[in-house]
Amino acid sequence: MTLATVLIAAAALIGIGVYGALSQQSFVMLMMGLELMLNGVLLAAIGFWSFGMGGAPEGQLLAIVAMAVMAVEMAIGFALVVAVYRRRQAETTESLVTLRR
Amino acid sequence: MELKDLAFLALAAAAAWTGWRVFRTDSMVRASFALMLSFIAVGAIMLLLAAPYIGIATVFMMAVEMMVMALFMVMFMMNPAGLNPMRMVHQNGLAAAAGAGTFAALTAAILLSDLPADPVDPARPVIHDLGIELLGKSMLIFETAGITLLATMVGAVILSSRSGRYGPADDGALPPPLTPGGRPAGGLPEDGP
Amino acid sequence: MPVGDILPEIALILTAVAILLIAAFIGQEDHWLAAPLALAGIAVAAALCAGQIGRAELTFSGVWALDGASGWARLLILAATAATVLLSPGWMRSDRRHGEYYTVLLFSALGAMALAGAADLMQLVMGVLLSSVTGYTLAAYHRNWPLSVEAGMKFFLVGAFANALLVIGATLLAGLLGQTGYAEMAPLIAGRGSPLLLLGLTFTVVGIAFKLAAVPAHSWMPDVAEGAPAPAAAFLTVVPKIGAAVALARLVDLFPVDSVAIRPLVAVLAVATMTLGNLAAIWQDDVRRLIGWSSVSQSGYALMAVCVVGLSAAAVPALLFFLLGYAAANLTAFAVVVHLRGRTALGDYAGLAEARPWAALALTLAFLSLVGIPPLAGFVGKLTLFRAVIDGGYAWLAAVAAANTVVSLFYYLRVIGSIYLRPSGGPAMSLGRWSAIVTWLGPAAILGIGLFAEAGLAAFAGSELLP
Amino acid sequence: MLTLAIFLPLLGALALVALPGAAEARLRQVAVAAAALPLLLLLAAWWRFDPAGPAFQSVAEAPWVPSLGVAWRVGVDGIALAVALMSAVLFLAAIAWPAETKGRARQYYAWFLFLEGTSLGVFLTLDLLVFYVFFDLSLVGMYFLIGRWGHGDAGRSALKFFVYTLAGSLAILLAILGLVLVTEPLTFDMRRLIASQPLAGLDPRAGLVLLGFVIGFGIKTPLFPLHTWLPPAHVDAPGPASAILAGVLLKMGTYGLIRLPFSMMSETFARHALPLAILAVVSILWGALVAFAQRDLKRRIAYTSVNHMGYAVLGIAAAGAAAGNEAARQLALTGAVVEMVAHGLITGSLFLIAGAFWQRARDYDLQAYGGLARVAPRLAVATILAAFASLGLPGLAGFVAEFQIFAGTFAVYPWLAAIGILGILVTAALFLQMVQQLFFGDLPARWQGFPDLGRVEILVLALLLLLVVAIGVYPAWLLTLVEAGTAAPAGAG
Amino acid sequence: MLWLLALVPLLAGAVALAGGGRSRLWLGALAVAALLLTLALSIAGAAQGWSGTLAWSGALRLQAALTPLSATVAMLVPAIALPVLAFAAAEERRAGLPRLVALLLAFVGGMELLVVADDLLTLLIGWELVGACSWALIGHDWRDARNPRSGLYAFVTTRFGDLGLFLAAMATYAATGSFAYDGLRGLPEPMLSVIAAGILLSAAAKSGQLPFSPWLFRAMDGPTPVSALLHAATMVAAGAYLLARLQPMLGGAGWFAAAIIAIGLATALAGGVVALLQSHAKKLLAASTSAHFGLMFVAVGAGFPGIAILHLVAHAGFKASLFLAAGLAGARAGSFALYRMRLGRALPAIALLSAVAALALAGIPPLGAAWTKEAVIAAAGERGALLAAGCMVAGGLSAAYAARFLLLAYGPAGDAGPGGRPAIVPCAALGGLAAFSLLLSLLWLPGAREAAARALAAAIPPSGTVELVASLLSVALGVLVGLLLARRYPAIGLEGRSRAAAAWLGLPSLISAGAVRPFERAAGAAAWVDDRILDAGPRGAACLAQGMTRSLALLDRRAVEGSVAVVPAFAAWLALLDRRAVDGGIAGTAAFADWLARLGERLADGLPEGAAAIAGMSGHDARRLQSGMSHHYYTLMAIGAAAMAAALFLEA
Repeated sequence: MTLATVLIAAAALIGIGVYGALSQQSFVMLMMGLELMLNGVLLAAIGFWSFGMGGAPEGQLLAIVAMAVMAVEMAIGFALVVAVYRRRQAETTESLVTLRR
Repeated sequence: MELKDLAFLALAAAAAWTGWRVFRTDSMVRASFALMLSFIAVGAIMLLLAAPYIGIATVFMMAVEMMVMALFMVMFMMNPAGLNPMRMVHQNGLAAAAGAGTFAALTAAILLSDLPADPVDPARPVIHDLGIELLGKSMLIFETAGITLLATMVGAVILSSRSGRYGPADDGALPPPLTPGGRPAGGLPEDGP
Repeated sequence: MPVGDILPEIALILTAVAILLIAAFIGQEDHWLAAPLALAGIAVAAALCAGQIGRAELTFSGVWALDGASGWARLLILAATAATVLLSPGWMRSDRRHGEYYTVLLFSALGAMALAGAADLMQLVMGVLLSSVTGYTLAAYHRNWPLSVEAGMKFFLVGAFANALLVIGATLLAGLLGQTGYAEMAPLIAGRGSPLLLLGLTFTVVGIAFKLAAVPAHSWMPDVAEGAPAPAAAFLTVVPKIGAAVALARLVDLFPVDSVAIRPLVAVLAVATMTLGNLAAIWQDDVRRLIGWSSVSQSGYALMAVCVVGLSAAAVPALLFFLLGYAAANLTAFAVVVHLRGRTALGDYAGLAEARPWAALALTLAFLSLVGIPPLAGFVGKLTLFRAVIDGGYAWLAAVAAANTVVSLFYYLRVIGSIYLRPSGGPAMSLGRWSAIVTWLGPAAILGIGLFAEAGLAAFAGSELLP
Repeated sequence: MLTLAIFLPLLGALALVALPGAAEARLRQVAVAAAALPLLLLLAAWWRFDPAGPAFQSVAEAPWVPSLGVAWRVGVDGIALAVALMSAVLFLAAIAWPAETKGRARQYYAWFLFLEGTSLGVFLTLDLLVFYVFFDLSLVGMYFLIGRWGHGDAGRSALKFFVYTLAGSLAILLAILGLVLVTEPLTFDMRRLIASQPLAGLDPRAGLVLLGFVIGFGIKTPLFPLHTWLPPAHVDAPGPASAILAGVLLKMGTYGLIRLPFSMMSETFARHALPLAILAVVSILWGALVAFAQRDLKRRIAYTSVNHMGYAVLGIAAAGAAAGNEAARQLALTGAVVEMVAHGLITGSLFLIAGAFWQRARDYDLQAYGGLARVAPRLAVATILAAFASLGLPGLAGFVAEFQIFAGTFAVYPWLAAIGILGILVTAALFLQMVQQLFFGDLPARWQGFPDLGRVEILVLALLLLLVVAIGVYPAWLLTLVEAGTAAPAGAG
Repeated sequence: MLWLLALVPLLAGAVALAGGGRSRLWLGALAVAALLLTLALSIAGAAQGWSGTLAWSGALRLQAALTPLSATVAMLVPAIALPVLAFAAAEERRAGLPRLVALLLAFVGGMELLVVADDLLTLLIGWELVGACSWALIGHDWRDARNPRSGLYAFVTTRFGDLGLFLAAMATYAATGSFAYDGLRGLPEPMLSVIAAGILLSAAAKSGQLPFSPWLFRAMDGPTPVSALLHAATMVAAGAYLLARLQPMLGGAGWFAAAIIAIGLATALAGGVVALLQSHAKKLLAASTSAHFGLMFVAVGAGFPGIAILHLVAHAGFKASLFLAAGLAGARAGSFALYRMRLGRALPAIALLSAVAALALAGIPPLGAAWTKEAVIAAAGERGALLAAGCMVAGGLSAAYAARFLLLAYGPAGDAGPGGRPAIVPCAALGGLAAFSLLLSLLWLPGAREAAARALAAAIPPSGTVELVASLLSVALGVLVGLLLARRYPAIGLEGRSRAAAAWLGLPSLISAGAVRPFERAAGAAAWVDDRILDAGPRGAACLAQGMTRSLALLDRRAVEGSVAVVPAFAAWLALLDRRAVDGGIAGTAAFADWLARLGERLADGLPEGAAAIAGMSGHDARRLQSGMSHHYYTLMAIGAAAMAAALFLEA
């Protein structure tokens, strides 16, 4: 268990997240991809903290910031999904294409 | 190889695998549970990495969040229980390439870079440190995060809550009409692209 | 903790919360009272902020920068927010959640201010987050209007991805350098940078580019301009950009000229952004969308100044002045749109000079200022930009920008030509007194900033970026 | 005083906008008065002008943007005063011309006065940035004049005019910055820039800056092959606007060439003068030949502007290269300036005449006309006089200019001068053919009622053509003034 | 003071125009008074040695001065213009008469300016003014579109020559720093050659020399007084005058004299042939003008500018009266077709007066014109016998067409039209001019001759008896040919190839010189045959010739017809070539201009329009990026981030 391995694991999570974000049609599934990316960030932040920062608390704080981002984005995201679904009956990116060009 | 390493490898593999499963199931509920498992695995790794507070916070937070998400599916989505097989993807190849590319690029960069080596002292009171940091040096960040959460709550309520104090909250949420009594300007979906 | 250093922000928070509470208790038809309240709060904040001008220090343990750039940028943000507030009461009148709108608006302004003052990666992330999350809300505020919710959703999708990237980038940077405060990071950055650092930097830049509506995360801007409530669109095309531009400048300033090639990268981004924005705007038949694309291109111009930060002492003042001119012009343009009840199809603007001569003049002045016709505000902005980039050794960038300006004139003139050269399409209703104020103030500001540029230039002259 | 000359028309424009509901005739009176005042002021400046005195006179200065070294600086040398006087005269004529205002007389005259203020500003200022400001503003004024009061595809022509010439002015802006940014401390003061020659010896940069200037002013002038915005703009513009466009706005190109690169970077200019001269000769021939092929009255006149401005640029280029031959240098430069004045008056009259045709018949097609001398003898006389002046007949203003240009150029570039005079021949043919087609031969039945020039029109044309004759017969009064500006060796000091 | 010479007629012209529709008498009186004043001024100026300077600027100084040569011409111009203007005021159509008189006066003024000029700038001003006046005068009757078109043709042709003057002026300034004639002395090559070439070009164009001659024909579309003035004392005279004036300065260029002579001789011969075949009364005279100015060129080229000026004076006298006579005849006959005239019985007085002029044209002693022509031949003889012979042939041709003109226009035959006395003014005008011609007969007297030479400061070439006799013989021969042609082929030049031949040349001088010489030989052969057989007086000779053997007659007819049929075929080809060359030049220029206007302009416009189109298309493409699909935006961001990272790596 070294910093590199931890980071590679995080990279794997980020990669999977990117795949999900780009490939999912449904907003919710897409957001899961984003969550997964942030999951990787959490792991990377703690990895850095644990192996590279001499335990400086900024590393943990970084993870908390990432968590806050995750929470905030998900909360507002779900609210938007609700609003969009209510007004447009749309739940995939393809069904929301009035604004274009 | 120590036990710790083995545990890390197993947990990392579990996190990745469950993460992958998120996009390979037919049901959103299952997907959200898979995501939760991935988070729990990461939380466990954090514990291994001597970050108990963050790890546990992650586990709890994600558990709650995924519950909400699952509930959400049930409430709103068309395939609540995952009873019918469904898979909704687009540009799958490109997305896979992008994911793989991201992973490859990050991995290569990790392997090619000089990574810092300054491990945390096991004796260090890490949770105490975090508390001091949060309310001391990084208080402004913490405060900003607090405001952000407040704003998020307000925003989420505004956007999702259907009923207001004065009846249906969305009714008047429209641009003013171009001429009184008319329709607001702008092309609508039903007008076609 | 030096709470006094964030008094303007505190004033805003208090006003926002007060509005939230008041809105919960008064009748919906009285919600417009929140607007004067918000204006009062902004005025107080601005006064406090003006008191901070002239300071040059990092407070809150290096998290918060109080320097010329942040001071002026935050004042500018407050002024732009005030203009938006003035535009809103008429527009939002029918909304059941009219009052809360101002709360969100103020929080969003706060986010932009946080961006402008952020001297720490984590504060940067939080600023982006606050600004974004309120931005989504504002964009989707017309919950019953299909375009608005769509704009909000798209804004959110792009934003969420960009924020994820930003967090990745910030984590990589902070992890590799072991620090999150700019002041502590600066001495550690030297040489060419490791691959992981470059990746982190890339992701961070993409994250800020999203707030700036710069390539490659520009896609939300036209959608928001078209779909969001028009006052919110006015706000979102201007205010976050101010904060983000200063934030990016601060980040670029961290990197010494001879280290990572971030300045050429920003230059390329500038070119791509202004070109894409201009080209896409050419054939727009929807005026709000056209302004949206033009905002993208204006972000490109702003990036020109960011590109030469550290190379030319004129860069930061040029950036500030450009943003000032841009804010005045873009807000005026949107003010006219709002004042004309959101009229947006190009055909609807035909012959407007007959029906609404003053609004037509205001829109024309705004567009001409965006082109950079002297002696309007935009001209002085572009002049200082050109001067800075030529001074910084990026003369080619100025040439590209000039070529882009020519292209931009084309689509602005399509609108102006429609207004003045086409037969009138009949009378045009206006929204009311609130928005009228801005259509009067806007042109005055555009002209005044241009004619009395000396005041602005002298004020911005010494602005530096900390650390 | 010069400041007042710039601002009076601008104030007049504001007053017109504010003047509610006045009758069209009254509005025109106000506009004419507002246009006459600057002319009087400039005449006073001329009165006070001492040809033997310092280069720039009637100087006034007020700080504007000190942090950029920009100030409100006005002042004139012989060149500027001559061109400004011509502009003021032409504006007076164009405003007095009874034009069709399409029911928007207020805006029409306001825009004209606005354009007058900005145009005079270009010629009278001594600050590079203020120069640019007015240079650009003139585009705006002309855009609206063409677009709103033009005919045909006016919107598109106005658009092309604006976009094309803005491209040019941006090139100028970049060049100005390239020129000015090396000064320490930063200054946009023309006098200091002329004295210090900031880019002397900085070659690649100086070359690029010069290129920017040449492109920018070349578009404005217009120089082949950057001239294609001109014909549509002219054809679709109302007559008086065309007159101003050709008479005043084009002069900004040549005036700028003289004032900026020629004076402020004379060394670089001299080194690269030959390509410019070649381009000018190409413009001369191209403009003449293409004009010859036009069947459209206004297009034909428009292309002769390309030809005539080619003469002016040729003179400037030759003067720039004529190091050591002071006599030839001055002769060529004086010729170029006189060409600017002469072309302004002559082509201004021609475009006013073309406007008269449009107002009467809604047609520019030469083939549609004939025998008009029968019904409109006064129009015929004015046209013939203007045409002869334009083709360079001695005794009229064009000759004085062209002769000096060629005589001066020959000493520097004999071959170019020899080729260039062919333009004189072609213009002769094309103008006489035009006159013949319009006025001689049989009168088509539908023009039996073609009205001759009205009283005001005659007065206006008489004023312009009288000046043309006066310059042609005894140009000493003008040459004394111009030579005061061209005498000082460029870049002395 | 000297400026008055030009100013008086110009101002008088302005007065005439401003006076508007006053009576003929008023106009005539004004013109006569102005011209008399001018004449008086010119005499006074010559006597007092007036000069004038007008400074436009430091570099541009207009200068006027009189040399003996120019004083002569300065006096000649108003003297000739006087009867012509009187004629015009009395005879021309009422409509537009003030304009005509005014323009004629301006014409004189321009010519006077040109004559008194002492520098190239002043010269150029006068030169172009004269050209512009000629445009307006030729197109005087503008209701017929043909006339202004002819004016255009004339103006453009002569302006092409003016370019030479521009060139000369420019070169003079470049070489000397001023435009004064004085500076031309002793200039080094190659500037001298440039100047000389420019001067020669403009002089040749103005004087209707090859290859510019055709414009003189087109100029015939103007009213009669215009033709008279244009050919006699103004415009055309300017070319020869200029060469004579500047010959002393420019002689240093070695090729100069030879070029003048070549052009002059070629024009003299070709013009003679054309005149001989021409059936249009005024065009016949026009071609003869070219020919006679060719002779003057020869004289200048031979080094005797004074002789050229003398011939110019003599020519002015008879040519003006011939034109007026032709105009009267044309007015009477309703057309200028020679074969319809024969007005000798109808207008006996005019016929008599024009006979004087025609004899002068023919060069028959003791008229002064004969002496000046012989002097030209003598001058040519100084350069070589062959040249003199050429001039003699030209003289013979001149005699031939003079005879033909006189016989056809005012011959006694034909039915006497309705009688009636011609008006007094034309008679007086013609009489005055005839008197002038007769007065010049004094030149045969050595004393007068010497006095004239002294006055002109000119040398008189020694004249040999052999030459004189040969020349007179050729004149006689010419007269005979002319009479024969007039009798037997009155309609020559009306149709077929002879018409084409009579319609002129224009062509490049070398070709035309080479083309006209064989023609000349053939015509000479024909004349020789006739001469052998017929040596009686005109009428008897004609009768005798008719009574000669058929074979001789056949031979004669063959010869004449052959010359008329074969040579004109060549001439027709030349005419075609000419039309191709000149008209083709114009058409080609027009076509080129059209091409420029279309393709060229499209190319030039392609720069901005193409850029705009590309921007516009890119605009469509750029918008396509904004597909409305959020996942595309994600892709965009991913690609953008990847590209940025790659860029950073590459840079690192």
